[in-house]
Amino acid sequence: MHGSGEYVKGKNYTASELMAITTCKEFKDWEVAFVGIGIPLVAGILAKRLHAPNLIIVYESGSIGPEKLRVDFNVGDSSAADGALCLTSEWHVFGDLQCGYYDIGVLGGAQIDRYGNLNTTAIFGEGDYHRPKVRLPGSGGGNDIGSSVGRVVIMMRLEKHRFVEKVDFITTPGFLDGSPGARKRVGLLGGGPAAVVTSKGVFRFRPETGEMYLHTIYPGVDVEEIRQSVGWDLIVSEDLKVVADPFDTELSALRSADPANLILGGAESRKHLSGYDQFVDLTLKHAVK
Amino acid sequence: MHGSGEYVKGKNYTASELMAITTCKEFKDWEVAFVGIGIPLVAGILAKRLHAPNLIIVYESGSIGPEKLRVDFNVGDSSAADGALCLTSEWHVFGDLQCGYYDIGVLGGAQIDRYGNLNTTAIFGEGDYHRPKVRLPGSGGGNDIGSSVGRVVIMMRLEKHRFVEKVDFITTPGFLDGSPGARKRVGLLGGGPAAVVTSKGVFRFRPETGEMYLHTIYPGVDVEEIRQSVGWDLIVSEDLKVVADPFDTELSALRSADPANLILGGAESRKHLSGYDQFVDLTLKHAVK
Amino acid sequence: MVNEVAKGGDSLSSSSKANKLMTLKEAVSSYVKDGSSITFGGFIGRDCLAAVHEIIRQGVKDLLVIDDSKTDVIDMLVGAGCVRRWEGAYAGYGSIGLANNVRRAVERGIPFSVEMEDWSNAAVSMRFLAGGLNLPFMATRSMLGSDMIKYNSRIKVIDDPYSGTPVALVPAARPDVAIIHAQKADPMGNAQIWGFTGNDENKARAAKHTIITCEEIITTEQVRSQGNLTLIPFYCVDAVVQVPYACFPQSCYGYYAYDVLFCGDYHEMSKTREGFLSWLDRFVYGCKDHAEYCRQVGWKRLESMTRLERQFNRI
Amino acid sequence: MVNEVAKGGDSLSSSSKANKLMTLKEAVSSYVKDGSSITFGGFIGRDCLAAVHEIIRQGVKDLLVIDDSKTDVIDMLVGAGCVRRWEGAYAGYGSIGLANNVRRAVERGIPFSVEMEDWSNAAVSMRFLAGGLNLPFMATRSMLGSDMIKYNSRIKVIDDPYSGTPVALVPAARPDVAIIHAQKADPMGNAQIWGFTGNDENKARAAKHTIITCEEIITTEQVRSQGNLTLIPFYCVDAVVQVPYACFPQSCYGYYAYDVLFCGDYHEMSKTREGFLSWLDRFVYGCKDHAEYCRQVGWKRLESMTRLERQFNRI
Repeated sequence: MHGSGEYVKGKNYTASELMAITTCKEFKDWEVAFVGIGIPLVAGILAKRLHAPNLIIVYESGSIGPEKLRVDFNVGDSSAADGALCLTSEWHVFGDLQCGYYDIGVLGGAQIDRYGNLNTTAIFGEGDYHRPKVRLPGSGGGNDIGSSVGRVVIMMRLEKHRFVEKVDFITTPGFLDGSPGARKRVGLLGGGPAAVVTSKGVFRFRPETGEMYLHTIYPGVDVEEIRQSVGWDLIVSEDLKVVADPFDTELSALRSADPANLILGGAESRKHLSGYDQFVDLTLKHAVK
Repeated sequence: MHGSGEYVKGKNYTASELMAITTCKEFKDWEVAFVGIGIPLVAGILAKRLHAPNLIIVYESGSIGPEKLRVDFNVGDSSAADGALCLTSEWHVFGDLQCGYYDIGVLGGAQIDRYGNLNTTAIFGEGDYHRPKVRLPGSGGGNDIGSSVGRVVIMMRLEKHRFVEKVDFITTPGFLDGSPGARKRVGLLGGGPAAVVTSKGVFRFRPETGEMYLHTIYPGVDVEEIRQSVGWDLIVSEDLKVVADPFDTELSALRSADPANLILGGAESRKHLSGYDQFVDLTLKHAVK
Repeated sequence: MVNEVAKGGDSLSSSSKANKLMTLKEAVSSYVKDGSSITFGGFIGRDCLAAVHEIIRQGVKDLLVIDDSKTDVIDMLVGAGCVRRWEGAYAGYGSIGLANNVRRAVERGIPFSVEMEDWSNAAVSMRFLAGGLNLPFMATRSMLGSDMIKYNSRIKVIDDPYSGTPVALVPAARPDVAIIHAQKADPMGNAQIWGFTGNDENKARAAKHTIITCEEIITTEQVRSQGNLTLIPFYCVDAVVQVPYACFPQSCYGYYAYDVLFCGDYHEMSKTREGFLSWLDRFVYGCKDHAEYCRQVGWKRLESMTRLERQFNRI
Repeated sequence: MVNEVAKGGDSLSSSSKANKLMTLKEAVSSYVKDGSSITFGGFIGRDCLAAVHEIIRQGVKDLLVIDDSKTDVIDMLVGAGCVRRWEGAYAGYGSIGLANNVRRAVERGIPFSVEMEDWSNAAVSMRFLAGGLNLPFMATRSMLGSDMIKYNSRIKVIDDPYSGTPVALVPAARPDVAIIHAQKADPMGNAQIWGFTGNDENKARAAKHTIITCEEIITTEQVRSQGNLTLIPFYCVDAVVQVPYACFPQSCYGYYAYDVLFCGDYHEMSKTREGFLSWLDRFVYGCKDHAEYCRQVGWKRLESMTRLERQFNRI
């Protein structure tokens, strides 16, 4: 088994794997993609290996267009620079983002509301910003991507404590209060959220209201199950479709993009490795040259 | 004969040569010098070859610490980059200037007043800024150097139309109106003018009033002759000294720093060259490797 | 470029994204129009003179040139009647003298009067930095106390909201076109530059369209082998043109030295309007393209400048 | 650094200007004091962990860390009780998880409460760009509409005086110390960096004192042979220290890959305060210097990461 958690019932893939494969289809060939670390990046690598070989991936550390020979665990791994077209500074990459050179960004988050506003700063719980229940990492480049990139794809596991009526802290603005022109009014340049890829289906946004609606569901998932996992009265597409099962070629490409299963599998997978030698061997064996 | 114009009467050097050698003594070893093109640069190269081998010369084009193997005719000649410690951008170099990393700058000008304010933009004559008698090149980096460098050395031929009561246009501020704290009040960071090296002597500035005074004169020059060349009532040092004649070693180092005499000699010297082959040969012959 | 329309390919097909190669004639006629605002890479060294000649040949009018320090670029364009306005810091000939055509235009309106807006080099640098970041303005501590502020209302002196001390603001520069000469570029438009880099990284980003000219075309694989030297990434670039000796008589680091004598001859000729026009006839109108210009200059002369440069700098 | 006092040598003798080599212990004790503000180069990759260990060993207190994105650097310093305040964008472990020590400090005041001031990475980048230019502030189009503005009064939203549209201002960052790891540096302090460069060029310029650590010391002649790779010129630098494997378990482009398993083990250990303290005992307090840390990690393990990296990147 590859990926986090169990296989989806009766299937040969995990929910994380389906999320990665679904996200990968959001990238188009020749686009420039600003991708955060973790599953979003694996989705980007996968797109390059499947339908979008000329996808240009950009890292906030200052790497533009690496070949993606191996997976990264942080945006600052040396792997992020492998064979890059341009190795430059962080501030230049953010400037280029602000100029509108980047088409798509993929973000994760801990909380999201119906307008696609994201929280990656803190879960307040009984506390507040200064003494929260859970201190999260903060914006990183997430706010910047969400502010200025052409369109944003969000990846989050669908869980009720994540899909909330009101996020504790808007780290990365989506459509704010959903009022027409809300983003432009505060001075934001980018297009805002285009999709939320979850562990149970994909949400998109109504252009008029900036509100998220359920667009497609995964095989075997019930709409009611999704409604129960969302903290507001969810709009469901009248033309709701079911995502197809991934092809074996897609699954094997995905698994070789994260050969030690450390991204999709997380901490558990580390325990299955005998040591750094096996990690080195796996990386070299699956490196695309 | 080397240098512009005739030898100083009874001497084996021209006034330009003495200006260059006098200026060169303003540089100290290990200083970082932001030097304009023309005679100021020759003075910098000379300093490196004489008493200040570790002088770091910086060019606004983005070259820091070249070896100065050959002379430059523009700040953007490839020669400005020969063996540089750091080849970077123009904006970085100006940022470093603004940070205070540069000790000394050397500038020329078309007009100067008693407070060291410089004009390199336009001589108005009967006209004005928009339709001047003589349109000069403009600030270039001169204003920036004069605004932010540690101390400024100015090189100008001493002529009455240049040393004026009021410059037509303040391109590069000296001590402005000479009032205490005038530079700081407008927001300037650098130390302002330290010396004006002319074709007849050297002027320095009174710290209290920001006013230029005659500090030293060249051999054979009469103080009255200098007074006549200045458009205001000139203060003369009570302890006025005469600059010594340059040593032969200084003169020969100077002449080899500008082997075709194109900087010190100007347009006239070009006519003495048989062609580009001779220019290439002279450059290579005198290159310091 | 501003946020609405990404360049370097949004409207291009995939094959044009991979290959932006074209001729200089095509690149200039596609992007340099009457009334365009324009900037040039380099810093009186690595300026693309070949593009200037082509712009003159195509008879482009009413250009707004926004630049830091320029020599031949601005003097020739002004003399040929292509320029309506200059926003810049320096238009002159260094140790050779003043810019004769600029003088005639400003002082006497020959061939046309040219508006001059004066900035310092650091100010222009900040204008392009702002443009390249798509920010509306940058602060600078230059020009304070100078008469540039008196005659240029777009320099705004404000009190810094953090410390209360005065600082000048300058607006972003976002010209329609940037023409930047690199030593090497690949067909996608990744441009690698050696030697000082002026404001080129920001000019390329700030401009709505960027033309890269270069001495040599390299493969994208070669670009990848030293990505730290890519100053300008492909997505800022619309056209790639190979033009060897494009900067002559100026220098191109690692390729050829400055021909100060050639430049001096131009300067002598351009002292009179007639002299300048006959120079134009010989070296611009009389040459249908850059290769003919090279022939007119003489390949032996060009190669001498390469021989000289390579004694000092090799890439 | 601000204008009054130039660093990188004003108070130094000529011989110290030519040679700034010292040990890491000397460099840290000279420039990192209780209460200092500090930043680190790199971007969760090329961060100088060896300096972090030395700061912890020297028992420095009350640091103000100003940085973009950090992993081990901030988590270890916070856990060891060295930090009073964080002004930054990201403190976490990427795909591994959250920063356990940061969580304990912020959520429960263990070992001390740490003030958090949130910015985005672009905002921090602009703060260092302003600092490196000695400007009071920079504008940015990030953070608008977010709650960072609500909780951080130093982000000032103004109407751009040129267009009237809203834009955010952020103040310059000018920390007391920057510690930046380069692949190569000469004894004068010219630092050459390969791979992405983060905000290092600006951090080095903005800081009052800059310590360069490096994998290899090269001669100034070698620096001159490829000046385009000098990201940080000597005049920004106060100390040069050779520290091979200084970034382990993080990567150093061209030298060693990221050891995700080592970092994962740390993350597991640091889930409890006791686990973290025993990790500190073993790898920091138990090692008198970085060479002992390398021995503790195991040279074979370090060399494996070099072997892995060199399959992909060589300098």
